[in-house]
Amino acid sequence: MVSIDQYLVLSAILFSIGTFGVLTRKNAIVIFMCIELMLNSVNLSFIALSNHLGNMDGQVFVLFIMTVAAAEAAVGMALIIAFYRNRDSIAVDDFNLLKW
Amino acid sequence: MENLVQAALKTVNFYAIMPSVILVIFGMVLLLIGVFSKPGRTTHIAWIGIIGLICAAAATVSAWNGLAIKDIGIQFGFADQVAQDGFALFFNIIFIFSAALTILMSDDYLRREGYPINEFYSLILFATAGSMWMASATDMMTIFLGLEVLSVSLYVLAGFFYNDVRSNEAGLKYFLLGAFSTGFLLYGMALLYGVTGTTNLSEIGLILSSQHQAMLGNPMTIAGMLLLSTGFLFKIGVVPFHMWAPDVYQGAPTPITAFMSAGPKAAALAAFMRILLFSFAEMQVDWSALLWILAVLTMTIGNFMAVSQTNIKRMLAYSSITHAGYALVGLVAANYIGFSGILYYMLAYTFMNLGAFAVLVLAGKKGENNLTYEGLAGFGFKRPFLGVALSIFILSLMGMPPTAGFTAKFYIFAGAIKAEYIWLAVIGVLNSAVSLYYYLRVLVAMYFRDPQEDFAWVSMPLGAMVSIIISLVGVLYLGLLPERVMELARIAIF
Amino acid sequence: MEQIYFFIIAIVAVVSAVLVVSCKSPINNAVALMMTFVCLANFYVMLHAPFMAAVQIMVYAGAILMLIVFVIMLLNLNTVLIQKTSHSVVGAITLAGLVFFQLYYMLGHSSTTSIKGDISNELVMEVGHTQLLAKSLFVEFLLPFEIASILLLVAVIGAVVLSKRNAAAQE
Amino acid sequence: MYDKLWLIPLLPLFGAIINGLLGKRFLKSEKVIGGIATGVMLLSFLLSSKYFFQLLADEVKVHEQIVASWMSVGNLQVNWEFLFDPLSALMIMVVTGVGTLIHLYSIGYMHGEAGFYRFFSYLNLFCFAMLMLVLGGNALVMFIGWEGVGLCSYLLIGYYMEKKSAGDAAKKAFVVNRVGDFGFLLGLMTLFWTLGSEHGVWTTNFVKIGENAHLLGTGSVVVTVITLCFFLGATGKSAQIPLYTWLPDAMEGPTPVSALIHAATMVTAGVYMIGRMSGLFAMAPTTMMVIAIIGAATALFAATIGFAQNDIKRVLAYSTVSQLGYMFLAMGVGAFTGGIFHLMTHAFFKACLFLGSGSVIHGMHHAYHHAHLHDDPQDMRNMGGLKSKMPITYWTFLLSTIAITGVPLFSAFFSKDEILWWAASSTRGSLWLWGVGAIAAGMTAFYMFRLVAMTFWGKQKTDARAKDHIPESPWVITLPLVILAALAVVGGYVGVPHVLGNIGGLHIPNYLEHFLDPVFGPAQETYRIAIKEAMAHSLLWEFGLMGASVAVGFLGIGVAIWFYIKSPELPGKFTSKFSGLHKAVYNKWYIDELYDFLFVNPIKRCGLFFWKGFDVCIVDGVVNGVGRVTTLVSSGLRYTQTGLTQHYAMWMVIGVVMIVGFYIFG
Repeated sequence: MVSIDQYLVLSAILFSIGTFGVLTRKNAIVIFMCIELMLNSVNLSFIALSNHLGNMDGQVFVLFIMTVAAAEAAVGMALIIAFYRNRDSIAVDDFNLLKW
Repeated sequence: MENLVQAALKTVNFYAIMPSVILVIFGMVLLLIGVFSKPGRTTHIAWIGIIGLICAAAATVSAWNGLAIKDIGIQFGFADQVAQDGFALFFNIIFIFSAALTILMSDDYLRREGYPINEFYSLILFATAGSMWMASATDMMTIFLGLEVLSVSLYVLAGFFYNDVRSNEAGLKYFLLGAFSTGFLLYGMALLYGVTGTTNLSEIGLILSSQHQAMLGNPMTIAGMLLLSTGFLFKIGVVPFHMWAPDVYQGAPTPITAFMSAGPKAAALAAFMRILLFSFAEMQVDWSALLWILAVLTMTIGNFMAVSQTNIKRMLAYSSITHAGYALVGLVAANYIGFSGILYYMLAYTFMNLGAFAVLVLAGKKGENNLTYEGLAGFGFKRPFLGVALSIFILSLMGMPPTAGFTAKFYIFAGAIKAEYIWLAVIGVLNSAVSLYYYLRVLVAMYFRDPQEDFAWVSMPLGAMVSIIISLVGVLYLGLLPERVMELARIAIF
Repeated sequence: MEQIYFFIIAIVAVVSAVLVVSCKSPINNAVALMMTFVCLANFYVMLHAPFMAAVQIMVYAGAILMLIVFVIMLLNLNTVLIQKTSHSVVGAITLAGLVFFQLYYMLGHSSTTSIKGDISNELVMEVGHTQLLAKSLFVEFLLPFEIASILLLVAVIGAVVLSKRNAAAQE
Repeated sequence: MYDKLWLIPLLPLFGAIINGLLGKRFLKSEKVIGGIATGVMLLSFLLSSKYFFQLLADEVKVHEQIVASWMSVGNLQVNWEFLFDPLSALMIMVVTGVGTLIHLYSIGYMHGEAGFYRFFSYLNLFCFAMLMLVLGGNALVMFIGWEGVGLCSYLLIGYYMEKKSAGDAAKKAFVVNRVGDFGFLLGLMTLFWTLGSEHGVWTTNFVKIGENAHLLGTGSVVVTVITLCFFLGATGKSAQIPLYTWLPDAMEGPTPVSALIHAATMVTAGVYMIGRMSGLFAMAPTTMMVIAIIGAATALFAATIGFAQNDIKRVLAYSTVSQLGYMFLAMGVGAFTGGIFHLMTHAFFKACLFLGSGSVIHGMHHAYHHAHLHDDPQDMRNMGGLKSKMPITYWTFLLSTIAITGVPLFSAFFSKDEILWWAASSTRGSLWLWGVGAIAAGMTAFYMFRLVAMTFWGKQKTDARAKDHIPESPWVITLPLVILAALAVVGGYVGVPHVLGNIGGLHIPNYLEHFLDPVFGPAQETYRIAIKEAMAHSLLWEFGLMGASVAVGFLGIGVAIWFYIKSPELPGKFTSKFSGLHKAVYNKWYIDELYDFLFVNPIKRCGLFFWKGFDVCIVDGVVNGVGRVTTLVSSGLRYTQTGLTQHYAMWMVIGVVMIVGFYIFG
């Protein structure tokens, strides 16, 4: 029997890795992927907790998180493409017109 | 399966979310009308959107009266997912005003900038509906989805000028950072779910209060609360989660900047307040201490950063960060004056900030590169009415009596003083003195510099004028006779 | 047995997650991310949530990731964008490490609520996961479900608007 | 009985709105615009007079009038309310009276200016704000006026917007005022909080504050802090050390503005405010002492700077600072009536002086314009001998100058004497304060007569091409001058001190003291602020001090006449009449040189030193320095906003880590 703590720690590991990726990668799409990784780690937590606590709320929450992730992906990709058209780049270092 | 449908239908209570339902319907109707309209013709769509907002306002008022007649403070719907109470309804009014003023000032602007696209108005209506769900939700899930409807609309709206690199950049930055903060928000929600086994705010509050020792000191509870707060503080634009705000505000289309700094900010505050009050009332000492520091940081850093700006839009972005700090003071005070003060403050801020932006929308040339202090030189003489209006809004932002800004600040700081946070109030007042440095520059530019431009491009379209006049009336009414609205704000606090 | 399986999958998940953040080419990142998703789907099955596992594969791996891969292909990023190394790797490692350490510490010093719901694994076996989930979703969380539909509508509108091209210029 | 009180401030507001909105497009004519603006002020003045005389006859002296409820926060109810008592009655008489005259004057003075309608709109708006300040029944309504006058002053100083110096001066005035306002708000908040949380009285109402002030405890720390904060507010508005620098710069505004705002009304708001809360201030002896010392120091200090000025308006500006110092000295030693008395007489003679200088500038400007010269019309070194050119201006100016120097039987003699008498003999005063005040009085006499001498007496030093084209000003300018000069002469008789009133069995009572007694009496009685026993009935002391200060004043006049009139002319006379006595003449010349070397130059240098050294370097330096540091910090912080998404994300994570870490481990 795998204990709840193991799932939660695994989730924490994945969350930290995702955070690390957001902080270091320069490609906007990859950053978005890292964010997806973070959301997935949350999903894992939710489902593990839901199973542990014996109620369904956590799993319903995960369904919604997935919906949101899909919606964000659609809008995010559209934004990335629009930016790419104008700047020929999706490196976050090139988001540098607005500063100071 | 029959049972499931019946059980589901039993929970349905559209009356509890009527204003948002109206807005969603109108949003879809606008899309349909857009299909049958000639491209580039959007004026009638904007006005239909206004009609939708008026209907939503009517629904809000009638709901308010309904509550008053039945003499109940709160009414739940959808299996305790949403509550209809004074708090939600008061915020609904704030959202409706900010959306209406935004739509009114946008129509001519969008045509000038070359993006007369009808989806713009639908998105604003959807964003407003999302704000309403956030303010009335009593469940983390509904809050989260309301927040996402709002955020996703705003990502699009911020990047709405798809041919403009700055707008792209603003949208993309907001999107990436917003999604990132959502990660933290969700992690916090997961932890809270783990601690309490539920996502309902009142039930969380119940569990956290009935099991004091075991649950309140639990690191998981505290971490959950803090991570959850992080997500909201990001949306509110509190230091150190504020850094997206200036960039996004500067790059986004101007009416959207105005919209973002009023409505969505109020929505995030509303949801945050409800969570703190419903779920974490027992931990008030903890979050008050945290917010004390953050409020001071936000006021001060926002102010200092605003001093050295040259672009007025960006200056107003920092100023909006500062104002979020003032609003937080009410949250720190954590008494009913402070809370109702926040409601009042957000309403006042909606009028003064959107009013100022409405004038700037008219003053900008295509591309808006002239929205600097020099660009406004002599504006007050060339366009006397707009000059006076902008001056009044700026004075109100400064906190000069007898404008809305003064009464609102007074209210908030009175709350802090009442709660014996005297130093916080002093820092707040000191900060509003510092804010003079940059607000004054607008007035100096408008009235004490020789006109460099003829401002020939400044037209006075009906919609923008209506929005400026509504804002003026709002600012002066709230400044001179705030009594009635304050009373409403007071009733609105649970 | 279950423990061993868990560890194997967990290691695969972590390794592929590390690959997501470390591979140079966006396509490889995407493939690694796909791997992580699949591992998570495995866990969902282990946690008696088979429907979630299915949705995980369909929505994440099938829809979202495909979208991302399409965009990568469309922009031809594999060749266009050379990954620069970040100057703040050390800082990022420290921060991410701190995040993990805090979460770990927090998890180690706290406990979940003792109030247990009535949905046991046996019940899930007996009635079926999907039905239980549907009951919860459509009775308790009907409103969020409706809101989710609006959210998707907004996303569609957004994507349509943003991918318009030079509509203004054509006028 | 006083139910139309709200009309008094609202009439000018009405005028401001009409002129502001319709002035440019519809009214156009200067006569109509000026007529409307002056008319509303006149109506306001008439109404004030009616109520003033009603109050004189009234048994009840303090009337509170609630117009509407404003806001209620918790247990605090703030109303739109007015307080009509002898103090505010006197103040509205001064504000509307002097205000009406200056409006009338401005019609002539501003003739032909581009923003004529704008000027009158601002001026009316200012009067509205000032009347709100004066009539406000609670601290928040007063604060509206307080901020409003600051704002209008800002707009009016910067009126000549094409001049960069005007804009800078306006900004400086506003910023410095806001520093003061901060003090005001801080004091109000502390008072509000202390009274509320510790004594259960949540109020901002002046009457209630007065009634409950004793709860705070005489001389307690909190009272001292509160009153010091309020005093900081007063120093900002009333241009006292260290916040006075904005006032001389404010002379960039048109002259009627200087007369109305920067001499007669707004700058006295600080004095008024202390008077309004005399009950509170009386409880804080430390603060009172600080006020007295700052007042005396400012009086002396500003007078010194007055020596070195050559701009006619700047001399008057420093003189105003100095006279305000007197008023604060009076407040500090508990001579509240004396302070308000001097406020009133000062409003008359200083307004007259400013308007007179305006008339001179107007004439000089006209002459230069006629001769197509671009000399500075405000530089006194180019004047002289204007006596014959502008007789009315000259005589009114001279009378006011005599009044300000404290020549017996003129108005400032009575008011200044009362202040100095209290400074020496009050239980809160000391002979030192008297000494400083008396020296300042002598200096005042000196620089004022220097001003008159350089401007009106002696030879005309104006450029030859312009000197014959200096006209006397039209009646709209001279009429206010005459009225004000008359008031400057006789205005003092409402407050004749007892000791003089009883001479020769005349029994002229001190009307003013009697009138203001309901306002100041209680505080003075409760806290035993009175004349020291030892001096109370000593005619010797009273006449002695009076004589000494008058003597110092005459000395100042004498020295000024000696230096600026007598000696430069002596040589000429000598050479023409007694050609054989060249040597003596030359000797005389040397003596003058010696005098110059020994006295005039040191005094001038002293003035220059204080002006350039202290004023410009230190005080301005601090004000600007604060600004510069703010900007520096700002531009430093600005670079944290790098524009890089990941830096922002990093800050977010740092924030999260710190917050969570603090709570979990802390």
